[in-house]
Amino acid sequence: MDEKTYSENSADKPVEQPKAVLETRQIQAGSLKGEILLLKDQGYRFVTITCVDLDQESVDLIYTFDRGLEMVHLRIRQPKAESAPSVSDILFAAFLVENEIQDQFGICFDGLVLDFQNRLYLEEEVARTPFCRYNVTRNSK
Amino acid sequence: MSKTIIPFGPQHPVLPEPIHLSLTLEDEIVVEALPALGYVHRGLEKLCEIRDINQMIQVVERVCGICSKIHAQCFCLGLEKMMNVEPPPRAEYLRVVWSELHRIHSHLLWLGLFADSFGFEALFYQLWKIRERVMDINEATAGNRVIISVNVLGGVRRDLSAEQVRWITSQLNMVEQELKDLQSTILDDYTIRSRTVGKGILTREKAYELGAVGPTLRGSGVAQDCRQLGSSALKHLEFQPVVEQDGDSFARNKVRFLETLQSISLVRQALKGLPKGEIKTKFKGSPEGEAVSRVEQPRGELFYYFKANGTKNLERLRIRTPTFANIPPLAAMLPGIELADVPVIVLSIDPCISCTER
Amino acid sequence: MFSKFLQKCRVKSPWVLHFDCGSCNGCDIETLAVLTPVYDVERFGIINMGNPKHADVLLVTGTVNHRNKKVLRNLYDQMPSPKAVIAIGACGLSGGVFREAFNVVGGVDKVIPVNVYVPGCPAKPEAIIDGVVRALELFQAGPEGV
Amino acid sequence: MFKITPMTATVIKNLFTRKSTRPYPHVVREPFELARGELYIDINDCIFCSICERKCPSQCISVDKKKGLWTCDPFACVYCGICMGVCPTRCLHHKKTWRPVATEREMISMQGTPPKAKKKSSAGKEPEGM
Amino acid sequence: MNTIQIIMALIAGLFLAPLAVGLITGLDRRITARLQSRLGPPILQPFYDIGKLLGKEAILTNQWMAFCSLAYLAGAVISVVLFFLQSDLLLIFFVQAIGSVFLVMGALSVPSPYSQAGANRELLQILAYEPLLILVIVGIFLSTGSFKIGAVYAMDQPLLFKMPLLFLVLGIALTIKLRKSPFDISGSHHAHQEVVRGVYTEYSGPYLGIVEIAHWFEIVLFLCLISLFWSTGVVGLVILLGVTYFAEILVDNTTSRMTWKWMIGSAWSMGLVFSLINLLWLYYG
Repeated sequence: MDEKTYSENSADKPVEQPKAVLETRQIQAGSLKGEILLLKDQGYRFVTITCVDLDQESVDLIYTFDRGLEMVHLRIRQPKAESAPSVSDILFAAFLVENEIQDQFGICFDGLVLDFQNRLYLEEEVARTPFCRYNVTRNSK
Repeated sequence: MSKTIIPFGPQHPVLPEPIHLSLTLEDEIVVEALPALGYVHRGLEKLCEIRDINQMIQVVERVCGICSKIHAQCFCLGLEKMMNVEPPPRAEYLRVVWSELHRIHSHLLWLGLFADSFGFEALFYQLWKIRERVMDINEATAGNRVIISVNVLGGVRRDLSAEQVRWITSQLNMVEQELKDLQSTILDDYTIRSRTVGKGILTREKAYELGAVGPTLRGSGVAQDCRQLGSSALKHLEFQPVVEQDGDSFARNKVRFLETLQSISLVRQALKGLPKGEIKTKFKGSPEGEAVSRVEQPRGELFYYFKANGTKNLERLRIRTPTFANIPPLAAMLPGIELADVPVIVLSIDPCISCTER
Repeated sequence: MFSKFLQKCRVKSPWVLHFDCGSCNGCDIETLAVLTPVYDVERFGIINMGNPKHADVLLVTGTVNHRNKKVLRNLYDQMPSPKAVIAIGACGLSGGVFREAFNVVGGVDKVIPVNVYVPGCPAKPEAIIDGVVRALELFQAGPEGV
Repeated sequence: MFKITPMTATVIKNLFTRKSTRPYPHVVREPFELARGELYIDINDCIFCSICERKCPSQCISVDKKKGLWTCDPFACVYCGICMGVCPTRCLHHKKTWRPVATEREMISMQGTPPKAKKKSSAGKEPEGM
Repeated sequence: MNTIQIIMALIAGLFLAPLAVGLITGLDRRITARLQSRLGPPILQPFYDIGKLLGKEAILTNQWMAFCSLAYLAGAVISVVLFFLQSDLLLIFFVQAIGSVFLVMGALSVPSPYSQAGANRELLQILAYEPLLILVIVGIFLSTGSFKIGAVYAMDQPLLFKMPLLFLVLGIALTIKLRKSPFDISGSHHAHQEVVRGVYTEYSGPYLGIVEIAHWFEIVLFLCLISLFWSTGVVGLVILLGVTYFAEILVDNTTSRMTWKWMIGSAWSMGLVFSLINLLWLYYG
């Protein structure tokens, strides 16, 4: 009962489970700002950044943009030891989410326009990059 | 000129929620507003690692009590997309009924709080009185007033009987009538207009660029509403986003008021077209891969990102809530206004801090 | 005689202070709903005060996290006695669904003493009224009761 | 255009119509048929399968199969009704009314008879351990 | 006036008047609740509130606040007593004004930002209604030829007929003093405020009780001023007071709170225009 479904009486017809794929465009950290400016020119606007913990060394940063309800995702692979480029200077709206990632994953963003210094959400006693499963050291600034 | 720093929050009577703004004032004029968050942060995205996907529905419902149903729906839509599960048509219609009911109660709640922010208590009480009818509908059909927990993966948990459908329709007629009685107050009253018109202006370009969503965006003249995507049964229903051009607090107020009436019409349409049949699709297996989903909350566009690895627990869940997106526009609106207008403008984006911080 | 009158006044005029300690809003809006016409707790003389210095009863909703526990403590200390604390909802009682989240202290009573617990998720307005009435019974019992 | 005080009609109407206040707690309204209130268990029917324990989103139920003890922390229960739905013997229910307020922390623990191998005897029920 | 009359006036001013205002306030809350489709608190609620406040623990930020609250009370009480002793209107006016200023001084003595902002606004409120009061008193002088209250009672027809516009002006001042919408700027009974409880924020426990009682005395004074407009008969006086107070409640419930700029602008422009017309009419009429 517990291993497969939640449904109350589990008489089921199994459905094939294909792996869901999110269409993203892998780019290099260096070309990030250029790509964003390009998208901005085309009328795209910023939605959010998603940070996904991958392994000991790196995380994925997925930048999501939107134009008329159609979405574009850019993905960069960010080593944990290095600082990520902040895009808050060209996209002011990104400052909040970058601070959040700083809090939760310990990634540092270079050139944040409004830097909460890892204290956006968390107090001293719990500020231990809680969202990292593989790595719990914080980059000191 | 002397500068004073006034803390707005974290405990403030106008705002039931703890957001903290440090307002730097020069003679009651705000020159700088710095938001400080973290008073509601729970870190519940992290819970996806110890709760399985079915339990997570209950958890994401509690991201925000006011739009709980819609959070759960967004979560379910995303996972259903990942697992190729199609909910039965009746379930899709029922989802629309409950989400629009949630929107009605949320908007009424907000309109009331907004009235309260400029000290119009009688209007606040009147709107919350109307809202109680919607809460009764929620409780009668779903079993709980606020967090109604009707969504499950693949459908809904509760069904509506024909008698309940009739009862809901009659209750909604009353809600609509009572709201229309208040229309001239909300839209034409001199004191309300003088407190809201021209306050907290967000131009169309600024709103679009700063990533405003929901009524904040639509009040600035951008016709973008995730319901246009036609998820659930919305594709079968008649729907046009409500847009106002002025971009001030009054425009946002008007958008929300008109949306309330629109939602009543959507519930009516959905109840009328309610198909017969099952309310849940059965399925097996666990999700794998990545997906995003988004729906329109009362406060704006809600965005979920999922990453799963084929187990019952998600690997990463990320929730971008509408207020999170509306805070940068708010920070841009505040400088240059009077202290007396701060609550009005802060409330005009309909801040939901527990959404923002999760 | 006079102290009896004061006692009665204390029961008849509880001003409440509501503090959201990280709740999901569910309990908050129910707490606000008890002030509105349908439940109208002003019948009992209850007024929602925004100011801890004027409040007699503290209504706390939410999980309590590491940042707002200081605010909670501070608000509690600012209230002149006699005072009562009511914790509302599963989160305020134990942390609810979020008990295991990393930033959650879990329960109001880990920070300040709680007099009445109102269970529910969210607690129904009627239950909140019950809670306030129960707290008033404590006032009735005298300052030692609180 | 704007009007001076359109609210006047509404408030005057309120003055002369019935007030909408429900006089709770003096008059208690009939709860709705499907309302999810306090959780309780028919311990006689419980087979101590622990499904409720595993499915509970709040992890507030614990089942001790050996001792036949079903415990629920009512202060952590979120009244979602999941356990009720998954229970194979339908022995979990929600009352229609909410759980009363309390001044002390308390647990609901119900003592039943754990299922013997194969044979299920009628279990003795003890009052709720308040 | 003989001794018995003076004692009677003192009893009326010191005990009966505040009791009456307490009841009126209770009735006010009840009617307000009904206008909002609610049941509302018991009529005696204001007394319970005061009683509770007096019985609470006294936490003081500084001694100055205690002094200020008492001075505020003294100012209000003396002005009411002077009124009942049928003294000079101008004297009453100045005593009352000094009392109100003490409330502000107490609030200003604390560094709390809400208290400061509330105190600023309270000053602006005083600034808004005091000139109006002066104009009304000048009107009374023009129609009776004296600043003495006794002169009003000596008239054979109600003042209302002579100065209807000045009555409206006094109505504006009353709305400000009662802290009702649209003028509930510096603090209100219901704490739904951008400055929390504004000028009251830092007064707590028994001192808040004292401030509330002082406020009652101020309301007494204003209601007394209104009663001057129908000095010829008790029935007419009660009706006038009832109608005025109900109008206040109605205005409170049908408007939103405005800003202090609007308050000063509207109170002064409306007040000045109305009183000017009325005064000219009195002068040349």
